[in-house]
Amino acid sequence: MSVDMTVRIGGLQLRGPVMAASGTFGYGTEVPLLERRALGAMVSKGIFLKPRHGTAPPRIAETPSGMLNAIGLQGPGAEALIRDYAPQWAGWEFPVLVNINGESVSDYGELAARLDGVPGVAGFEVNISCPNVEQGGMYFGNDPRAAAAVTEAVRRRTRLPVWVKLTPMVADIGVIARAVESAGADAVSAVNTFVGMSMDINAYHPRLSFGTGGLSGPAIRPLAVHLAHQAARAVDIPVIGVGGIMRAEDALEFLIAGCTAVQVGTATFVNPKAIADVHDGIAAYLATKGFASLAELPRYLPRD
Amino acid sequence: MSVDMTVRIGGLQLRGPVMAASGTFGYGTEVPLLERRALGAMVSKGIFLKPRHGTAPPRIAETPSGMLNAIGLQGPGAEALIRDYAPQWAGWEFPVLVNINGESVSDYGELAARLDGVPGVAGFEVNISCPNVEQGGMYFGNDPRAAAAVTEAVRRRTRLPVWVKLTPMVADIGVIARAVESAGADAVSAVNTFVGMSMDINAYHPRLSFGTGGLSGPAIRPLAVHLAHQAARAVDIPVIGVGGIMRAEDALEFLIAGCTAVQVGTATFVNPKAIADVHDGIAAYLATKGFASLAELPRYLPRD
Amino acid sequence: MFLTDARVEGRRQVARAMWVITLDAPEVAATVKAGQFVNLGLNPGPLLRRPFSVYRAIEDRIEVILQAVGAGTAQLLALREGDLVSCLGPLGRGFEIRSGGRSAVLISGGLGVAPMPVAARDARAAGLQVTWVHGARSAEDLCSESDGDAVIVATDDGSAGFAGTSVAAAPDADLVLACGPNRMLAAVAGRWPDAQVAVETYMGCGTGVCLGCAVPLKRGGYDLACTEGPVYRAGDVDWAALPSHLHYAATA
Amino acid sequence: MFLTDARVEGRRQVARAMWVITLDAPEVAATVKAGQFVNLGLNPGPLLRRPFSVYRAIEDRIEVILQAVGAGTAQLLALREGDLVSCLGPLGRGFEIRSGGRSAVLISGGLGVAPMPVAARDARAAGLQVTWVHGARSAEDLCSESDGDAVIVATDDGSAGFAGTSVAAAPDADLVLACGPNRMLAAVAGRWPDAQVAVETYMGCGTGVCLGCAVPLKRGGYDLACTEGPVYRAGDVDWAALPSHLHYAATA
Ligand SMILES: Cc1cc2nc3c(=O)[nH]c(=O)nc-3n(C[C@H](O)[C@H](O)[C@H](O)COP(=O)(O)OP(=O)(O)OC[C@H]3O[C@@H](n4cnc5c(N)ncnc54)[C@H](O)[C@@H]3O)c2cc1C
Ligand SMILES: Cc1cc2nc3c(=O)[nH]c(=O)nc-3n(C[C@H](O)[C@H](O)[C@H](O)COP(=O)(O)OP(=O)(O)OC[C@H]3O[C@@H](n4cnc5c(N)ncnc54)[C@H](O)[C@@H]3O)c2cc1C
Ligand SMILES: Cc1cc2nc3c(=O)[nH]c(=O)nc-3n(C[C@H](O)[C@H](O)[C@H](O)COP(=O)(O)O)c2cc1C
Ligand SMILES: Cc1cc2nc3c(=O)[nH]c(=O)nc-3n(C[C@H](O)[C@H](O)[C@H](O)COP(=O)(O)O)c2cc1C
Ligand code: FES
Ligand code: FES
Repeated sequence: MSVDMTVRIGGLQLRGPVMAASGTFGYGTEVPLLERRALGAMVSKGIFLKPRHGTAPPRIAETPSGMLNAIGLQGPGAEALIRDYAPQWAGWEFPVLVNINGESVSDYGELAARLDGVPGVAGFEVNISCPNVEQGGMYFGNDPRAAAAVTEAVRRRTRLPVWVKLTPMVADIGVIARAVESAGADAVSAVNTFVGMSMDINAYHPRLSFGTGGLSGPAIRPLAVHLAHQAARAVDIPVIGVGGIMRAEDALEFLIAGCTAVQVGTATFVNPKAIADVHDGIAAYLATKGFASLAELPRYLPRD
Repeated sequence: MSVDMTVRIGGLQLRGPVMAASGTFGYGTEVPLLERRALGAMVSKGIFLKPRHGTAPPRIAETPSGMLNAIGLQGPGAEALIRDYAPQWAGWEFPVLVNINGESVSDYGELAARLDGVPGVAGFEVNISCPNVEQGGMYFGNDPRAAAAVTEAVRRRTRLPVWVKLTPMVADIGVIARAVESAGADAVSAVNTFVGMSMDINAYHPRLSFGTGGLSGPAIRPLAVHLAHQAARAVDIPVIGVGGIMRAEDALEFLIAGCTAVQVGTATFVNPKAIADVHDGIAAYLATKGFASLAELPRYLPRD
Repeated sequence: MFLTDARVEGRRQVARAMWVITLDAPEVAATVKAGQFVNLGLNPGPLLRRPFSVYRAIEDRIEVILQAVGAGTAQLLALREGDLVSCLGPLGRGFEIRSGGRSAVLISGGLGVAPMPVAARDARAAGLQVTWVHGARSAEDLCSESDGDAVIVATDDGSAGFAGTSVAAAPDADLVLACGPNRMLAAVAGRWPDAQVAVETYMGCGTGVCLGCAVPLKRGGYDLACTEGPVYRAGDVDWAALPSHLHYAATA
Repeated sequence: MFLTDARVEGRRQVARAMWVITLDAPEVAATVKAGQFVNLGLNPGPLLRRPFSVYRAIEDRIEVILQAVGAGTAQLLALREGDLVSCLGPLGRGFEIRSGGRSAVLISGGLGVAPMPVAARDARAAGLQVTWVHGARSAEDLCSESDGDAVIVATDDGSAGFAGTSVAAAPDADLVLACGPNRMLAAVAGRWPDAQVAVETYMGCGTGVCLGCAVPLKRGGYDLACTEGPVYRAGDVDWAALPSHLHYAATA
């Protein structure tokens, strides 16, 4: 039995609910052994307007069922992206969204404007986990006003779908989700990595050169499911669940918790075929349960 | 070589830096195969003034390198604790602190007053991860004013050491740590469990009857190390590191990150001798490195 | 209670997808009572230990009967002779088998057969005449081993023995011991409130410190299955409030 | 690049605490070049794969040489014949061994011996005369195997061969290939900027998507060791900015 796996997310129709998470799939041209058929969409590695070298090594450290990373958004900047990658994306059979970053509200707006209309760019995922340099380094993502301001700045410069990637480092994710919804976001992705630290007990300082890093992988899954669920309860726009998905069963937790789609990140590092495995596993599960489409999957989404 | 493992924490002199974390060691009378010699201190299971049945099963769910729990602070209440447990504690060679809980500021104060002066009760660990029922269920722990009010209420009713157990579900743990320090806390424990959720994909609802649960275990260690470090940077009172410690190496991460002592929780479920193993492992590490005392261990604690 | 690294001594199949593994654990073997369990830990492997009834105790060895229902059980079944597994036990209060009365009936559903060989041994030692009733979904799911005096077989699909549940197939007796999915035990409670039943709950520690294994009681409040159970008087448990959909129950 | 479940075919000891394990991985064996690596994954086991140079490739099999430095390597060394390990590779750009020139010197420190047998094979095939210089802390830490034409041995403590580092013991040659702790490679860079050296970095994916394996370059910015390396022209790497205290380096 073939199951209808399509989903609609804020202006985009996807053939399946499983996407590649930003920063774990490069620009889609690097991944080995890729089974493209399974990709609902791809979110590019996060970029800034200008090229960035990223942080000094060590950039990653393994932890129980997880990893810390502090890549520092190494990337080629908008011009190189437009020149080298977007033309390739234009020919692909699934949409590619660009994960955009900035140190000020206007940075985000400018980047969106520069990429808007470029063939191959199907939409934006606005990463608000960056420090707001104008306001003393506080994160855009844990201040509802700053999060809304960034969303609005992007919204005003493009007609393409605008998704906002939420950070988990907040006291109440529902407040931020509602703020970006009001500011015009078409969807939210929940969540980005959690700030963590690991010490080198022989060197007496952090393992990562940057000190702290973002925790990803299965370790964070129960936290991410909860936050995605909280976001889904708070807003009417679709929520894309991210965090620790290794297998179809994990993705199904997010979908049942109220997410419309999911992103797979760290799993790709371990299993280059993770996205296809998750996609196929969801289809097989739905078939076993007798559902004709993903839309029929029961959701657990009590509203307050 | 015998290493001096003693530590001083807000009014208490401990023979070693490793304690039993609240809720993972019962009242100290249940733990099998216990090696008491290794215990620096014990924090009792959290209690309320009145007895509580706790939540319906299922109360726990395993996750990658972690577990969720929603026990609901099942406990016998203050009178039974005074009658059944405190007399036993009075004879033990390490201090026992009571983890106290309430639904209102006055609950905390009353409980402290009732337990103050009871032989066997060496101090309090104030758990501010409870919902503040008077103020509509917001947590005491993520509002600096509420956290300070609770601390003050306890401080006013006792001369015993008052430690405050911080919740990780905050945007900036340093703010809360400073608030309780100003309100008279002698130390802070960082951190309590992280709120998480796990879905039963066959039943389409959460695995735990309560819906959400607190995540503990090695999965949270990098997050807990970071939060304990942030707390240690923010205050001058001692910080007790908690979260995911399974082995001596893990405890050393917290100690190097600026903690004065550590608590071991979930590890005891897996290895009843975990506390002794951690204690002995720290001593062996210090000896190998040539340190005569724990106090000589280098700390990584840049101040802003 | 003992904590040892137990050597895997062997494995044999006893039903479709059901196996018995033998572990070298002398102290546990010497002290275990019917209905008690061990908590097995794997490293590398899942964080928490896994509880298993002791199926038999022979000289220095204990046996555990199991099915692969998830990662932990699959890993246990992949162990080879000579591998070590951390074993904590014996844990819990087992069946109370007193002399007095003439007959005992042992009722098991699926993997609920686990505590029965030791229970049969102890009941026989107490001078009781033992009848086993063992049920499963179909003939291939029945445990092929029995140390008992007489075995009545029941299958849901009627492919062997009595067509129906083991509870329905069981005769009355002075002592009724049962183990199986919680919903089967609820049926036992309906017929014999004084029966002793071994329930199952999720467990964090197996030793009474996590409070994770709550068993709701008719009189209100909760007991801990790992220390106050896993064996209960059937009539004492609030069956409606006890989850019946644990994995093991789901596949038994 | 191939992803296969490789069967463990054997294990042998080649130095104090140093072992070679043999894996059945036909596609990798057929295509691997000197200096390339495989990424091995264990389940149950640590989350991330572990990178290992291919030590030798014989018919359908590859060999990997390793020491237990942490959980992953300990688990790999505990595998038994017949166990499966997930193998992704070959990965990275290996040594560039061109005909032209007459002599090649292969310099290895400790486990840095790993890529040398294949490098020696390819260098010989390219008509070069091969000299190996292999160093370690002391005699017992020297790898006992060599497929090379001539081996110069060096030990830090002078317990065998030249007393000093393998770099100090090495003669000049037209082609210099080196592998070992990063601080040893920095010394190589000082003497032969054109040497090809295989660096080590922590790796998240091994395939170019996580950007975790940054190698700081003299010209500024970073390269990815897993796809643009792990072999670099020694003079191109900013050695001062490349961490030299990875576990492997610490124990080599
Ligand atoms: C007192 C007692 C005795 C038991 N005796 C046996 C026995 O003799 N033979 C046998 O095959 N099984 C027995 N079980 C069930 C057995 O413990 C589970 O099948 C096993 O824990 C599943 O682990 P897993 O990793 O394969 O499954 P997973 O589903 O991956 O486990 C996930 C988590 O759920 C827990 N869990 C899952 N199912 C159960 C369950 N049914 N009961 C308790 N915890 C569960 C696991 O311990 C783990 O923490 C017993 C359970 C209890 C409480
Ligand atoms: C290209 C390359 C080739 C290598 N070839 C070999 C080889 O042939 N033989 C050999 O014994 N070792 C080799 N190493 C090092 C080997 O990968 C590490 O020893 C191994 O990953 C340690 O894993 P662990 O779990 O035992 O240690 P842990 O310290 O527990 O590992 C923790 C984390 O750190 C990483 N890590 C630790 N040490 C290293 C290291 N030195 N390099 C990279 N990552 C590390 C692990 O991958 C893991 O993510 C190579 C490394 C690289 C990058
Ligand atoms: C190495 C790495 C780089 C990442 N880079 C980005 C990024 O550039 N932009 C972004 O929004 N998220 C980034 N993320 C976060 C992931 O997209 C994802 O939200 C997170 O890893 C949790 O999902 P996972 O557990 O499936 O990996 C990165 C994650 C990792 C591990
Ligand atoms: C089953 C369980 C019960 C707990 N009960 C309490 C409690 O009553 N009061 C409290 O402050 N913390 C409680 N905690 C939190 C622990 O004390 C500790 O902060 C947390 O588990 C993180 O440490 P760990 O990873 O070492 O377990 C409980 C944790 C668990 C797992
Ligand atoms: S399993 Fe922990 S108290 Fe029973
Ligand atoms: S290891 Fe991931 S990019 Fe190199």
